[in-house]
Amino acid sequence: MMQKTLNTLIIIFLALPLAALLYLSAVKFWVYPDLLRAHFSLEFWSGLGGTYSGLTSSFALSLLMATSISLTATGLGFFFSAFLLLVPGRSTWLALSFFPYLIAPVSFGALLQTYFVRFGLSGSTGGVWIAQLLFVVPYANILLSTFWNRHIRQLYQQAITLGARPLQALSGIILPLAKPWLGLSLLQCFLISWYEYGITRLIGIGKVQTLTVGVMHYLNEANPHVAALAAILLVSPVVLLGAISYIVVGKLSLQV
Amino acid sequence: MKSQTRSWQFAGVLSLYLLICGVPLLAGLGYSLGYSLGLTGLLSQGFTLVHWQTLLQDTDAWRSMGYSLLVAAISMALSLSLALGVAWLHELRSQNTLRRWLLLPLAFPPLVAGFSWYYLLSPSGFLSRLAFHLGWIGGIEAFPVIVNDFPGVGLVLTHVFLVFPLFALLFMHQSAKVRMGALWQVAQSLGSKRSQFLRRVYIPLQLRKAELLIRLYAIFLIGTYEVALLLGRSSPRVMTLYITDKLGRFNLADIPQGHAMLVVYILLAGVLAFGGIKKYRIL
Amino acid sequence: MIAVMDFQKKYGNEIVLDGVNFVLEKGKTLCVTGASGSGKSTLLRLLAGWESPDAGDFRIAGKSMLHIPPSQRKVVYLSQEPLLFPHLSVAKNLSYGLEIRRLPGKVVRERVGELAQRLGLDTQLHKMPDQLSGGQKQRVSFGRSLIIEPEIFLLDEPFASLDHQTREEMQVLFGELRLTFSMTTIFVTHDIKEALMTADQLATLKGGKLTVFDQVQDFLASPESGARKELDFWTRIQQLQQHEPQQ
Amino acid sequence: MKKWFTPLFLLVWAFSCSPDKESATSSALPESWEALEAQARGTRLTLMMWQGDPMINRYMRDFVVPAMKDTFGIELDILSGQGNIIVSTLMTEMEAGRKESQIDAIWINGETFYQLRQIKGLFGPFVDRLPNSRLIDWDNPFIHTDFQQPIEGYECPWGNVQMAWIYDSSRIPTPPADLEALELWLRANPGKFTLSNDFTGMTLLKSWLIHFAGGRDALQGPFDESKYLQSSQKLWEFVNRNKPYFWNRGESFPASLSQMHQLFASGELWFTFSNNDAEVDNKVREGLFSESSRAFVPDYGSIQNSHYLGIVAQAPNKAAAMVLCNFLISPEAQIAKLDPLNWGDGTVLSPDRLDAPWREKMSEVGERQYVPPRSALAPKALMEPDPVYMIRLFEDFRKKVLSEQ
Repeated sequence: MMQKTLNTLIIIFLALPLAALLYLSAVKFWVYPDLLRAHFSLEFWSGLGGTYSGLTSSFALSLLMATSISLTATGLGFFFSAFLLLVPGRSTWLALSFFPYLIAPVSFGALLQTYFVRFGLSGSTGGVWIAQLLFVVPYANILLSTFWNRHIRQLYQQAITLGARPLQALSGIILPLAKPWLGLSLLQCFLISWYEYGITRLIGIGKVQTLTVGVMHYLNEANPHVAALAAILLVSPVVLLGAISYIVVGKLSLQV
Repeated sequence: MKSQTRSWQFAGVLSLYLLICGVPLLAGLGYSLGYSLGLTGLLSQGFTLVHWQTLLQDTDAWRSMGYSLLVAAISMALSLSLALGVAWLHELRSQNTLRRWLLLPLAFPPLVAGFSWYYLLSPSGFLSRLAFHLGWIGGIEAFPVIVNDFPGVGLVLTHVFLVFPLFALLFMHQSAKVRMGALWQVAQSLGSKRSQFLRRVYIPLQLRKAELLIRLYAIFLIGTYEVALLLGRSSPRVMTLYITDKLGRFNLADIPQGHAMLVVYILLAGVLAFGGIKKYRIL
Repeated sequence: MIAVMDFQKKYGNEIVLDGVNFVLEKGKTLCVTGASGSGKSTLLRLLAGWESPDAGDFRIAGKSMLHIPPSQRKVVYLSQEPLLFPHLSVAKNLSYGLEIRRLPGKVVRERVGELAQRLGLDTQLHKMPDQLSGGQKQRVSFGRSLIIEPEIFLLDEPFASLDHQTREEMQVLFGELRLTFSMTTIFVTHDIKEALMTADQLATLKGGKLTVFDQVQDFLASPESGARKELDFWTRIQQLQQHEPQQ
Repeated sequence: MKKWFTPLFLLVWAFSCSPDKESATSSALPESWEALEAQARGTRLTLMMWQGDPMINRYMRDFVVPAMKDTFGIELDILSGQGNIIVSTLMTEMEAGRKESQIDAIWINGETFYQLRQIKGLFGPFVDRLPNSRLIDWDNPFIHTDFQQPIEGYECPWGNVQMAWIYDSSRIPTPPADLEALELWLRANPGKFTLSNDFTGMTLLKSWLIHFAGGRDALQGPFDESKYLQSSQKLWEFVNRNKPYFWNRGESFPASLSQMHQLFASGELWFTFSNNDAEVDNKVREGLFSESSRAFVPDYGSIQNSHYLGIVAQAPNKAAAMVLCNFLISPEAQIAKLDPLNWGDGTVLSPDRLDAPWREKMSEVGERQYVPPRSALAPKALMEPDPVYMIRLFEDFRKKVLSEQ
């Protein structure tokens, strides 16, 4: 009984923010103490095709950015994490990879900004892409390092000893075994890029309008309803992706 | 011959790794350090320690550092306690509905979490309106101020929302892995009471296994930016806000000081992450 | 015939192998004994091609193997754990070596079926590795290597992780297999009894030097091999039993 | 690790300290205006401006951007960024030794102008070259001087506004006209008043500072330390004395004006502010403020100032930036902007200098509904003091008000 109450309370706690966003995106003239009897309106939602079509294109840009970053970072991270296995003093090198993720993105962006400006990379989608990659690859590297261990290395060697070429051993043995890790890395890298605000704002100087930049824009315009709409756009694919990965990746997603 | 090409390849990959995972950070750190020492920057006049001296004497800076640490510590302590409790209660029978809900906050970037909690907790927000309609309060004034407040209730709550579910899931997973239920049975047969088991086995075991992740998330919370921007107080403010204020606000003369604080912040994160890290051979 | 000539290997300042020489006829088994850390595994790693010796040569049928990559040496290394590919079924594990060589499906199926029968695995083919017992896993591991007909097998304490009974079964099985398939094997173990049961030729590795014994008697008599002690032990047990009063 | 770090660090260091400090080669601009317009045709132009107001954004998006494209063949991109972001972006570029900026034109005033002049970030003088600049009301001190600084052709006046208080007339029939009345009002209505910890809040504090310094012209001229210390002491006493009756007991202050507007809209605050006296009209029309909202200016006055357009020294497309400035001060654009339905921003043009048809059009622009007419507010207009006052107020507000528990 007590546990049931506790469960309910926790679920309410977890669900409240999403409920608040949905509500805010569907009302206008929101004066205290309106709650159930408010001016409900789908004006903002229907605006996605017109007035707020900027959000739709931001959504597309974010999606493209996050997907390509996630694929590239996972690929590089997999390569680096495998490579580091061969390097003496592995943990020291790996430690370097912890930093970008430890530091708040705004601060990381502030550190990088001057170099991006110098190399003419600021204010462009490509520049933001590279900056995000510098932030995401180390993370993928750390995550995928948990995959590599003595046993995996032995399995690889076993395949080689049976006559597999390195690429065959990689595709036939290592990749299938790494699938859960790769899936998790793809998901996490996608999320980091998808959520990213600080770096994109600083390196993109506002020219690169990802969805987070859009949310901030409407927050600054003092329009909580459109900001809530943008926030829902920001959350929705992740909820979907989460649901999918829950089914596909299963319990492994809880390991990191 | 062959081993020579190999070692070149080796060096090449290592350089690429460094170029992506090391150089940007160190380059940025070097730049900030140089800026704070007056070696670079449009208004710099050559090497000086004056900006560091100003920073050291700036009580505002130290308060903001203390505040960041405090908020992170409180948020972390609450999240961990809640997660430990939830994982303990759910160890015996697996609760799939709850697990699924626990994944939901992972879909919230800090910006969105801060935004929604602001509208839930502010005096004119959802909870206040609900309380009004339930007749618990007579109006806005009677609702306690828990956003932009001093103890940072809203700020901490949002952090708990972001961090606690992850640890709850982790602890459940760890429980299953070490077969906590079996351990508890053994302990009972040895005459252990529940509280003794919790104190001597369950909590230390869980925390020790999660230590690295706890450190990382604590540092993540120290670096909180968007949530603090929306729900924090203007004074004391968290470190990242102190830095961004100094780097890009009205007094150009303050910029080197912002860079100095940035250096302090990064060193702090490094020390907190790797202080005594030698134990973690899992790396 | 395989020949190892003057193998040298150092790690830093530590000399692990200091001029190792031996010759092994085709179809024979050489058992190398030695304390742990004596360099037995290093020797196998050099032969498998994971590492290169600092000096010396390794030849199969007169041809040097040193510059041939591990995947093309036809030297199979089997370690203590069976190292089955956890995501592949028993059948797929068995056929792995053939499939990467792109043999026609029909040939692969035939040879897997035949081998599985001889190994007593024909009812297990559809299972995943984690559903097998320790002994069955070893069988699959052997079968997976046998199927590619390697020039030489390197066995690194293959039965050390098995329980007593399975271990004996496997020793017997190995004895059969090496005769039926006329496997050329280098077998590393620290267990004297196992060595005596499985070997055609015995050697012991100590201080980086390999001593090969042509006769079993020499091996047993040598203080180097450690067999002396083992024999003494059993002699003493026998004596004890003889001295016990009859009931 | 250490072995690696030191050389790497030094390398990076050496690299980071050597921006090539070549002076920006300002590509020669043609002499005649026609040639300039021809040069600008078919190019892209980047304007960075504050985008915190949907009405302003709409004016830019629906009126300015299409006009620039159709009339002048210029593709205008607008980036979001207020003064401090503009300054830090340009500074970073200059520190990195970039010869070409990412930004061409900027929307600035006051302390941003001051800072950009300090770092030589502005192109100019260019205003005299704009054909429409002859229409500007150059006699108006609120236009030709920006925070006590003569603009000297380095920024082009764009609009002129006066700060106003916004209140709900259904809740407050007569708003407090002076500071004494405000003190009484605060005690009667605790928790309903605050100011934002941003540009707007500081502008309010400036008007109070002028009041405590002796009113109206007391802070004219360059920054005066002793005057500042005296008057600010009174100011902080006043603020701290009344702070307990502020919103949230003065323990925290909203970070931005948009947050203030939100709090006002939801009824949590009974006052909000605007740097643009006409903003209340916009906000009512947007459905954010109730129709009983009104704007007023207290007796001791409020700051009136102008906002300007600047061209970045390293701007790659100065020609198009000048075409943009010239267009934005054209009667057509200024009248469109003056309309409360569009933006409601005060014009910088002098009606006397306009041709009759335009003059007539300007007088026909719809009147503001919820604000007294400009002419009624103008007598209470205060000049902006030197920008250093603003910078000091920001610092001291943090030290003397925010940090005091």
